[in-house]
Amino acid sequence: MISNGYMAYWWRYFEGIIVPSIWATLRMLSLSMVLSFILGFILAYFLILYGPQGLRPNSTRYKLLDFIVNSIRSFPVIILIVAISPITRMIVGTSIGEKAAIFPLTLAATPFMARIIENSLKEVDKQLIEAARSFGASDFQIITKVMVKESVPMIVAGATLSTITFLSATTLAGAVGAGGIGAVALNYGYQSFNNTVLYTSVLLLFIMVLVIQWAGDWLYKKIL
Amino acid sequence: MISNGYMAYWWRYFEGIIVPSIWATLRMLSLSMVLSFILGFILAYFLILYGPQGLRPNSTRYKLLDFIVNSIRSFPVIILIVAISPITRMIVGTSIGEKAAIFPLTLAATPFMARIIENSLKEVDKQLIEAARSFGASDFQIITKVMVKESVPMIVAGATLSTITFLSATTLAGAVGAGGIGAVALNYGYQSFNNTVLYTSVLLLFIMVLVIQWAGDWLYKKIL
Amino acid sequence: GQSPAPEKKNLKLGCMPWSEPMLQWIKEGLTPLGYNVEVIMFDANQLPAVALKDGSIDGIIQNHKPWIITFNKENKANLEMVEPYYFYSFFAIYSAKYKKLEEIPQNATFTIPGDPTNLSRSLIILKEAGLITLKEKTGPFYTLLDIKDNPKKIKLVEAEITQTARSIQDVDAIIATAYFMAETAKADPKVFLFEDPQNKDFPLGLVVRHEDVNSAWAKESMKILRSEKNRARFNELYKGKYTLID
Amino acid sequence: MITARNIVKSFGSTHVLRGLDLAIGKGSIYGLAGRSGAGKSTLLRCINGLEGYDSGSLIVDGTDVKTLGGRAMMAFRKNIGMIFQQFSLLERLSVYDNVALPLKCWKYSSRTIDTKVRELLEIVGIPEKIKQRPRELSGGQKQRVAIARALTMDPRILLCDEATSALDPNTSQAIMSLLKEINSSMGITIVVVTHQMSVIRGLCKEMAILENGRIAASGLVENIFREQPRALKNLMGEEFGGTSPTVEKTVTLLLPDTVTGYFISRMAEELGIDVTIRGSDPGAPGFGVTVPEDACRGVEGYLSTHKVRWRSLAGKKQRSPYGDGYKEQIHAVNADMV
Amino acid sequence: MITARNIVKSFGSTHVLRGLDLAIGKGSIYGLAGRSGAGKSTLLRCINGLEGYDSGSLIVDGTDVKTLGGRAMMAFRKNIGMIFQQFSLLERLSVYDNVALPLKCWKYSSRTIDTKVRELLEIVGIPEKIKQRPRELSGGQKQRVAIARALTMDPRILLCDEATSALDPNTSQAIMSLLKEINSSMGITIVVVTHQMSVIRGLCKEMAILENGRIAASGLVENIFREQPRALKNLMGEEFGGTSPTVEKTVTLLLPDTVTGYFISRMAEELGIDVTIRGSDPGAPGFGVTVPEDACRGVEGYLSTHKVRWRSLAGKKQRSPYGDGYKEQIHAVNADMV
Ligand SMILES: Nc1ncnc2c1ncn2[C@@H]1O[C@H](COP(=O)(O)OP(=O)(O)OP(=O)(O)O)[C@@H](O)[C@H]1O
Ligand SMILES: Nc1ncnc2c1ncn2[C@@H]1O[C@H](COP(=O)(O)OP(=O)(O)OP(=O)(O)O)[C@@H](O)[C@H]1O
Ligand SMILES: [Mg+2]
Ligand SMILES: [Mg+2]
Repeated sequence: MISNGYMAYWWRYFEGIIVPSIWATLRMLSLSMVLSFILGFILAYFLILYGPQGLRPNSTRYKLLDFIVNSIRSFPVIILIVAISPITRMIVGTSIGEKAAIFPLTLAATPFMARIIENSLKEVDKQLIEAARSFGASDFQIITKVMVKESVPMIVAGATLSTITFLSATTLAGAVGAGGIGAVALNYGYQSFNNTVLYTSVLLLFIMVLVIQWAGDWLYKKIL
Repeated sequence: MISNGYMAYWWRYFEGIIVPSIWATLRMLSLSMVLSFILGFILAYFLILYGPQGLRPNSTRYKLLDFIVNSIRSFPVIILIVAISPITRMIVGTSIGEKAAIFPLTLAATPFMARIIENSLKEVDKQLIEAARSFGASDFQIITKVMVKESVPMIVAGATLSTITFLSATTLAGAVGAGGIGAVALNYGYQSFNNTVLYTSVLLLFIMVLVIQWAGDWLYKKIL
Repeated sequence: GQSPAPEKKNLKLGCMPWSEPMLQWIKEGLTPLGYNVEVIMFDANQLPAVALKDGSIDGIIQNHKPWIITFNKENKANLEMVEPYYFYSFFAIYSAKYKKLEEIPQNATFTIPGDPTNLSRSLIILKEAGLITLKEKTGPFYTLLDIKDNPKKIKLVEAEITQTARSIQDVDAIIATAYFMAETAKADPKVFLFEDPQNKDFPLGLVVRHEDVNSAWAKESMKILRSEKNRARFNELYKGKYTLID
Repeated sequence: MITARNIVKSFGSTHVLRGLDLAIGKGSIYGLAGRSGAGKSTLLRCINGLEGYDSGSLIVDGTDVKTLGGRAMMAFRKNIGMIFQQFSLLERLSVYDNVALPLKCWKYSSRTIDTKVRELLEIVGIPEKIKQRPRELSGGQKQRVAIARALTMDPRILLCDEATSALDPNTSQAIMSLLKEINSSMGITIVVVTHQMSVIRGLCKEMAILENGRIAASGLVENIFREQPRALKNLMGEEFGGTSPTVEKTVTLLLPDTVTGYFISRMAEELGIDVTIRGSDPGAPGFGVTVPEDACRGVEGYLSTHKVRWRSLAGKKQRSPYGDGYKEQIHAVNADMV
Repeated sequence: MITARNIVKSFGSTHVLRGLDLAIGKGSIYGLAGRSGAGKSTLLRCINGLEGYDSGSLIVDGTDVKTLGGRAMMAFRKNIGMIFQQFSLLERLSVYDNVALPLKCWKYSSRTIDTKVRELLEIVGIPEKIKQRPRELSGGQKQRVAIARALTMDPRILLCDEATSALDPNTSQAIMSLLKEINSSMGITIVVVTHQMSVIRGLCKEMAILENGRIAASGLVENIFREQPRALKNLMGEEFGGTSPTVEKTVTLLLPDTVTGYFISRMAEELGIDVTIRGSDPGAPGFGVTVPEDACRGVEGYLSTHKVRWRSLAGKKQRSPYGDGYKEQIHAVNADMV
């Protein structure tokens, strides 16, 4: 049986530390995911446009974009978060807190999203692209109205994957004082020898993963 | 001009710290990627077999597998690495060093790989599966000889993505003293305020990313 | 009453980036004596202590004494810091905006280290500085939950310890060690608002398992560290960011 | 070989099969025709268990398809080759590997596989495409790969869903000869779904016409085409809103070139007249046949009841190409029975 | 409208077009036939610039296709509808959205789109499938969606690659009528690639036959079918190793039901004889036509030169169904010119 005392103890942490961190996590994750999806989509758009099998192959531009994507991806997220703090400060005005975390998270997630979306778009049947060409669709329309439409389930599955991946990356954002449930699990839980907090946080992370995966699957099925 | 003194200073770190860490990274990454690819493939196999749109839908089994995948994915890699160290110790005999890092890295990468492969396999045209059924292929053959064959480029692209993602995750393996180029960048470079080491390591990471991406693209094109 | 452990010749010592040079000095000193020393670098967390407890490594220079005591209690371990202790790190409240503690305004923001031991210590500093009051400690460390009164409604942001110093321009004040102040904020670590009165209560040094406390290599290591040469090296390297214990 | 009783199958609110009965004997080549969307492909897919059905019973090769599962189903399907309407080739595999796939699944030796695949590709006439990927093939070439693949396992039953729709007449004939040959030499049962009556008539002995989810007509091909049941008429030509033609007298019928001799012979038979095709330039368009003047009304009636779309040229006197002076003509178009 | 001069096109070592010349006039319905893999689809794809060609010149609708790019190419293609052999429908879109896609790309108002799409789906006969996804359609239904999509933009040129191959004769005829109608009412140029001679003969005025990467025969459909150039024969029937028939005398020909009246009229014309189809049961299989006894040799020769596969029943005396006593019969099979 769980004693009243234990419940009170748990509740104290839950209310004081964990609940705020849930909101912090959700804010960071949703904002950085939305931003990186948009930016990643734009990058993927040009990667697909200029790619070697693309709609309007352009080796120079493709290589440049590819270079940018690879460069950012080669920064481990933790290094990205701490190392770019001068740039973060320039852009969002502070090097500390949630706002300061969203920038590097977005930056780290953008090329990931770009690759996920690019990989999905690459799979679209060439014949459909030709069909769209045959009635005079522009490259923009081919990508948005044909390729994206056809690969929406893959993109949804990919975005789900990214979101879950970066949910765990928000833990690292604890380094710049952004809080978040992962940082709580690490600092208040694991490092403080507080298993109650550790397990509660991990459980909450698990619930978030479930919800994200469930939402993604639901969307996938709906679109399929 | 770079002075001789600087070159010697640089060389000292390069030879003593960075070069060994490159090997450490390559060993950790390759082993954990190979293992997680195999395990992820097995998981994906059963996810596809039992999934709701699968070859032999089985809701109970699918939910169990899905639960396992989601649970592991909900652990931030950094927490996974440190929190499972007792299990790591039981399994690989030590809780520190490269060997101890490979286990949690593999564990973290396996569900990621599983999802990537599952997502790719899900995209295979249902008509091809039917065609295979029509000549009496077994479920195993349908997955390995039809679905995998058809989605090999996607799987290659996905594995490339995973490898790059987990290259950056090996940085976190520094937590168990596993070394690796990311940890060097973080510890000897960033945390030790040694920009020489930081930039050199990040450059090396970038080169590794390039090589992985290039190898992945090459394979992709070859298979396409 | 235990007999000392059989003499070991192969040693593995764990460190953090900042403590690595000290272990290199030990290695340098022990090698001629026929020891085979391997230095392993970790990120900040309790794993090196766990590894030490489990016997995967033989010594660390990473955690201060109070933490080791907590660790022992939480993990039924018997780690000990080899005496005499070696140095302590200088904690203080720093600010880029204010010259005196009294100038700290209402609703000020402080960046403090987020790892439990340094967070706990930071809270005590704030208490000692008269900015907050604390309740009874409930766990091994003080946490934000233990703040009783916060008259100035100071907002505390927990960050990774190197980031605290980096954020000095963005907040009203920070709590950091002299080491990070000098290295990351490129500021004079001697210009502070308030010095941690407990600085000396957080000594650091070589931590080993209980049975090794009296081993030849542990004794020898401390001798090496405390040699004139290495003390000089220490002061030269850390430039007052860490303070040697005499 | 295949006995279907009262098969019912719906996709949601689309009722595709509504109590279909069918019996296809062992060793026969059986034609299945029906309007687009009639359920032909669905029926074929039910036969080899790719699609379940809602009720009824389907006995194929002595076993009830519904009772099969796992290994038994695989062994069952091994004996049933299927050529899919949309080919269903693996894009990432070469032509060789596509054809070899069934053999590989059944673990034949690579020697056997090699011999068999090369032989089949030779037979379907694309040996030079052996290393190509499907996307480098023309439509008809893909179809031939699909045909080859369906034949690899020497099936006891072969289900062909529009197997020659993408082939030119010559190649189509070659494939038909091939099917006939394997039918007679190996006694395999072949079910042919097609829209080309020439295929049914050139290949099948028996046939059935699907309509509204049931078999609307079935029997020997020759009987069906002789008796011309409603179902055949529905399939072949559209309903024509019978305004009766007003023609004074007819002598020459200008028929479209595509009309079959059979149609003319049916008409001659039914009206008890001789229809003559003259040995002189029949003029464009179509070709002319001459019927006795007194049979004029009969022809008129025959054309309208047989849903031959025609228009009267009444009033437009025209010189008959056959030298019998000016005659009025019935201009029959679309009397295309083939 | 379309003028191709010396077009050369290879895929690697596969030489598909080897100096092809073609001229298709404005407003015509032009048939393109040729063996499977002859390059018909490739030619169509060159016409609307989906495929480049290696050399030669291709002037379509007054512009050189090769000079076009970007916006100009888009505007050019807007005026060229294409029905793809493999349909190329978007799997994730409903039938409605598939058909609406071109209109959406050209930013028509949603009112216009709605009206147009519903009208077209009505015309091709699948208004009830409007919300379905392509994978829920039968082969022929998919093809009709593709047809509807190609017609949305009211193109000036329509390229049809096997546009009715998956349709039953009735629906096929309806589509053909539709094409004829839009051709005559709006004057659009239609290029029809098909393997069904009935489609070419029912629809086109002119045609060309592709062989070995060139146009082997072209001209008016009726002329081609009258003159029967080698290319047509190559396309239609296989070479037959001409052992000459030994028949004593012939009176009645038993022809397969599928033979066209046109074939008989050609024969009658060429031999200068009357061929009579009698008004009594012609008996199975096939149907009987009577030719004068003295024309017997001529008929025999005609059948063999026209590659009609036949076998002699010489020696097997048989009662003629037409009551003229016992006669020997030529049993001609596969005289299938349709
Ligand atoms: N998966 C599905 N979901 C919903 N409806 C379907 C599905 N498959 C087929 N149908 C519908 O069932 C009917 C029969 O389809 P089927 O493919 O059997 O026709 P078919 O006779 O082969 O036609 P065709 O000659 O055009 O190929 C069609 O109306 C089609 O729309
Ligand atoms: N992308 C390609 N790569 C290589 N070869 C190709 C490619 N596309 C077509 N071919 C080849 O070019 C030739 C002509 O193909 P095409 O599709 O034009 O034939 P077709 O006349 O349309 O035949 P069908 O009637 O069978 O559709 C074929 O031999 C085909 O294998
Ligand atoms: Mg069908
Ligand atoms: Mg083609």
